[in-house]
Amino acid sequence: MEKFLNKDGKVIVLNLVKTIQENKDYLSEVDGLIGDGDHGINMNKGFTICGERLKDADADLSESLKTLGRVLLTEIGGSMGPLYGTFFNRMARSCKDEPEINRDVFKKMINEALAGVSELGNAKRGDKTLMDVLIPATEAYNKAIEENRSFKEALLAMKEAAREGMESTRDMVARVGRASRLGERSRGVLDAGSVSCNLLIASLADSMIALLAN
Amino acid sequence: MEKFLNKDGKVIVLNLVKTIQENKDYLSEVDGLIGDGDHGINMNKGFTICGERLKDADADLSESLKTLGRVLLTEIGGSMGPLYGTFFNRMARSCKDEPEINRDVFKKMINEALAGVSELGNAKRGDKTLMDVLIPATEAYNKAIEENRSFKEALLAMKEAAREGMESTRDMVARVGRASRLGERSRGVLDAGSVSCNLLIASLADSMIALLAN
Amino acid sequence: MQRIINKPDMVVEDMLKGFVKAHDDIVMPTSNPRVLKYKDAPVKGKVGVVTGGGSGHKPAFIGYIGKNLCDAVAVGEIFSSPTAQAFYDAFREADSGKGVACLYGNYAGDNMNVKMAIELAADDGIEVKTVVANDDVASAPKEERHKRRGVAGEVFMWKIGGAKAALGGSLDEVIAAAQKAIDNTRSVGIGLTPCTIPAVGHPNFEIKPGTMEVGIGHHGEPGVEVCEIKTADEMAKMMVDIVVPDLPFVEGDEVAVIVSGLGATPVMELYILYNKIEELLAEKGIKVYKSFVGNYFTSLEMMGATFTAMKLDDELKELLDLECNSMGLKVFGK
Amino acid sequence: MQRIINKPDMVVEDMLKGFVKAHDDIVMPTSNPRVLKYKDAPVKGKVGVVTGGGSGHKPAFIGYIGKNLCDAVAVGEIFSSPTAQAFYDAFREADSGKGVACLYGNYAGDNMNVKMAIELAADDGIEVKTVVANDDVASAPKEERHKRRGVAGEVFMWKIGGAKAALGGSLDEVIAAAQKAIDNTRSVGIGLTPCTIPAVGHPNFEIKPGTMEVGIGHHGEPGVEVCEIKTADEMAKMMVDIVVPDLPFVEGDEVAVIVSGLGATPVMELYILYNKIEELLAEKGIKVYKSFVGNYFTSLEMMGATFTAMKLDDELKELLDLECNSMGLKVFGK
Ligand SMILES: Nc1ncnc2c1ncn2[C@@H]1O[C@H](COP(=O)(O)OP(=O)(O)O)[C@@H](O)[C@H]1O
Ligand SMILES: Nc1ncnc2c1ncn2[C@@H]1O[C@H](COP(=O)(O)OP(=O)(O)O)[C@@H](O)[C@H]1O
Ligand SMILES: [Mg+2]
Ligand SMILES: [Mg+2]
Ligand SMILES: [Mg+2]
Ligand SMILES: [Mg+2]
Repeated sequence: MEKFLNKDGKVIVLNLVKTIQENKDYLSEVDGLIGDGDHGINMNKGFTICGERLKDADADLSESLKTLGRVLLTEIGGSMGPLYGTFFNRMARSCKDEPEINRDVFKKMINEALAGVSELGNAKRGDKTLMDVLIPATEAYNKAIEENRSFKEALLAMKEAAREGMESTRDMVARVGRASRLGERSRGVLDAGSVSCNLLIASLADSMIALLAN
Repeated sequence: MEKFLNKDGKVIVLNLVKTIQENKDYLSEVDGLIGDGDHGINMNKGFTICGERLKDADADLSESLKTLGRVLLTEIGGSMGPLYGTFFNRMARSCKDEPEINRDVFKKMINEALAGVSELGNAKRGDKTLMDVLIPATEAYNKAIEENRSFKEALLAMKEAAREGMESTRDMVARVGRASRLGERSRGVLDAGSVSCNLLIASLADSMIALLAN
Repeated sequence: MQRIINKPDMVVEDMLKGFVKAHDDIVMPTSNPRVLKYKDAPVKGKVGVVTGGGSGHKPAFIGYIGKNLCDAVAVGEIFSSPTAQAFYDAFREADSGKGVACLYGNYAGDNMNVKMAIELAADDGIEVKTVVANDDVASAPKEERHKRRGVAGEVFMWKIGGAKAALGGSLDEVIAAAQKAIDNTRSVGIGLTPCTIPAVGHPNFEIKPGTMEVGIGHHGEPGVEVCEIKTADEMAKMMVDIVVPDLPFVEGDEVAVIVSGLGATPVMELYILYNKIEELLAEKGIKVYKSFVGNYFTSLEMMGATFTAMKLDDELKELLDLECNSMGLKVFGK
Repeated sequence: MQRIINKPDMVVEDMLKGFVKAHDDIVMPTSNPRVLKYKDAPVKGKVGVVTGGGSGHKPAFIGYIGKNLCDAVAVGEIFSSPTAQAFYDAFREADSGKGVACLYGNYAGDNMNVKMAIELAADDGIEVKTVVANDDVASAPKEERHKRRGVAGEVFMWKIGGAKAALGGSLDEVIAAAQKAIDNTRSVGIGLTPCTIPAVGHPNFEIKPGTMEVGIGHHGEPGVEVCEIKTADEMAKMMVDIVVPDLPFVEGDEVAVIVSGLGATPVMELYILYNKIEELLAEKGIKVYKSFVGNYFTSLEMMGATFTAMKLDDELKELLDLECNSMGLKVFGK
């Protein structure tokens, strides 16, 4: 069965950090169209601090995710801190006692994470938020596992669904957050949170696929 | 000798009121170019109240001038109230005990009035204020009397000098009041106070000449 | 941007440094740079009173730290909720063992961060209870009051909660008093110009010159109506007509009133507005017991004003009249 | 104009009505609609303290009526001196037989109207002495200090004069204390945006976006320099470099400081400015004994700030610390 070791998983989080850092300006730019243009700044701040903290640390995947979640809760206010903070904390908790990460462990991780974010943020599909990425991505992963496809295939399905989910926000009218002020005028551009969420999901999938190949 | 009766002089003040009322908008317009555009409003407020008060009053020239002076002091703040208030108060005081107004009495009136304004406002010729009307007008009147010209001729000389004085402010750079902020940019337009002062001097001269003809 | 700032990302840090220097007779920094506390906090034997919120609303929130008011405040970025950590640290700074009343405004970010902070505090054995201000009438219909935002009425919530705590109230009593305050409070705002977050550099939303937005929120959240700009008297009438029927305030009521500027409106104009508001209330038989006119809860350099009314009873009057001393609110005892 | 007004000509009337309603615990109207007085004035046995000036500077001038501050204030049109009559009536309302200290700012119109009012009062046997504030360093060179305008330093003049009168000082003692206050006080302002007088309807003067005017007056009077807009820290340095050498303030001095907004600058930014000012003063060995950061003397909706410093001795400290209660300034006694 496909799997990798929890203790080898720090790289997954380091890649998340790199992804956000590389897309900082792009995220702010997207947020600037119908939000206040700070999404890249907010995300970069927390992820960079996490990167610093992990750099020389001896941490497994669970500890690395926990560090990320904690930093986000400590360093980013607004909604992003608690939402992404909860996302990564829940992921960390779901694999804490697992020496190996396989497709069932990750299923628990992503579903627990989605549940935490959903409970906290209360946003629905179609509200034009990161939930429009997170929900379909998780569903696609679950469906692939149900169909007994491989871990890698399930991750690829999750990644593809995230991308589609992000694209789907373009046609939505925001019902939550700052952009909801614009009503119809919020249609036609991507939601910033769904862009960052898609990047994070894609990075998670790519990193894990690379670890599986080792 | 040319003269008219103090007790017939109320009309002189009523004409001053009319003059300011008719030129209210023009005065504000001139003030708007390099000042704050309220000179007509300020002047009209005081003069109109004075007009109301004099309408049914049995007042001679001295009492009418005193009413005007008092109202300006009571109703107009800023610099205009005390300056024009003093101007008319001093005129009133200088003819209080004179049953008849002749060229010597008026000489005392205009010179006392100028002295009061000058002492209070401390503006010099060339500062681009109403003093650029008041000083040459008074000097022209004095000179005509010295040359032993008639009351009427002296009033006409005063009126002409006032007009020239007003015109002379066009080329000046303001050194006093709001317009001094503009420095060189205050050149090229008339000073609002000198416009009102010229109107008042001309009205005084015309009214007295008319009384002399009766 | 015609503003007095250094690095746009650092406005909150720079402001906090200046604030602590200017008010060292009232406030103290803590180990968390995003938490300020009352210099005597935790006050022995007293329930701790905590609030927090995004920056840019001065005097809110740190301006209400002080004697008989708030004990600790969590500070967010401009218009953005403080972190869960900051709320948690504020709880710790305020708690003397009697528990903490967290009195804050109903915004998504604040709700989430307070919720997470309470979990953290529970692990430490600190009891935290909350009152969530929702005085902004225009932000949701009456049936959905729980969705309404908190605006300038929060000042009354802090004043009343702070006074109850100062008089020795238990945590439940403090919560009850603050909840009563906010339940009896209604607000509405009118926006005349937008504002610019320094790190963003351009206005966050638009209000066209010649128009005004009735019911606008403190961060430019949409109101109930955009219309041509009206006279002060007409604005007063619109505000009174939104606020009074909602509670409703009725003949014979006594109220406390806040007319707060949004930041850049000359205070002179707030008195012009208050003049008519008081008159309209008097016409309805509603008596103003105490009024606060000035900049009590602002939005950077937005122009406009908010009107807040709180219906009083004897308890609320006594708590309102208690002496307090903070940067934003000073009341001399009777 | 995005403003809260009714008839532009009536803003002062409307504002006064609202002000009297909101502060009836402190002020009272008088028979002259352009004069407000402290509710207990004339205070028996106390020298009367009077000021006055154009409107649009809130809290100045009426916001400084109150306990241990001013007893009566003459109110002018926007940015225009009150009438001589109003000053005269203010003298009468303030005088308890001990004489009146008229503490006002150095402007042509005010000088003239006060002068005429003193003549009127002399006829009634009311003794009036004056202190003319001239704290604005940028308005004239040091050799011509008598030409300088009065700006936010007037607040210290009123605080000190009001306290001296409250403590039973004679007219000469009150005048001496207020004169000492202003002689030890220096101010400078930086303007970032102009303002619009409602009755005029367009800005009175220009400050180009991206530039700032150093040394600007409270009515847009020209400053000493127009330059590109600087960081808050650089503004602080420019202000300190203008104010400190003028008195001069020297190592070992203790000072009271006012950092006042001009009306529309967010108060947050005043703390950013104060943070650096305090640091620069500390570097020079000058200690801030007490600071006042906020909107203390404004110019309608102008953006910008003023910095004021007063050098203290024991007498000034004692007078500064005395309790006072007004809309614009509340100090709790020690
Ligand atoms: N309740 C919520 N649930 C899920 N996502 C949310 C929620 N509220 C906001 N978001 C996401 O947050 C993003 C904005 O993040 P960011 O720009 O960092 O914060 P802010 O809006 O405070 O400036 C939005 O694009 C949206 O995807
Ligand atoms: N010290 C002074 N002496 C003589 N005239 C003066 C003086 N100061 C101002 N003025 C006159 O006042 C006029 C402006 O009057 P007005 O517009 O009514 O007042 P304000 O400048 O306060 O708006 C100027 O045009 C000038 O002629
Ligand atoms: Mg933001
Ligand atoms: Mg954003
Ligand atoms: Mg004027
Ligand atoms: Mg004018």
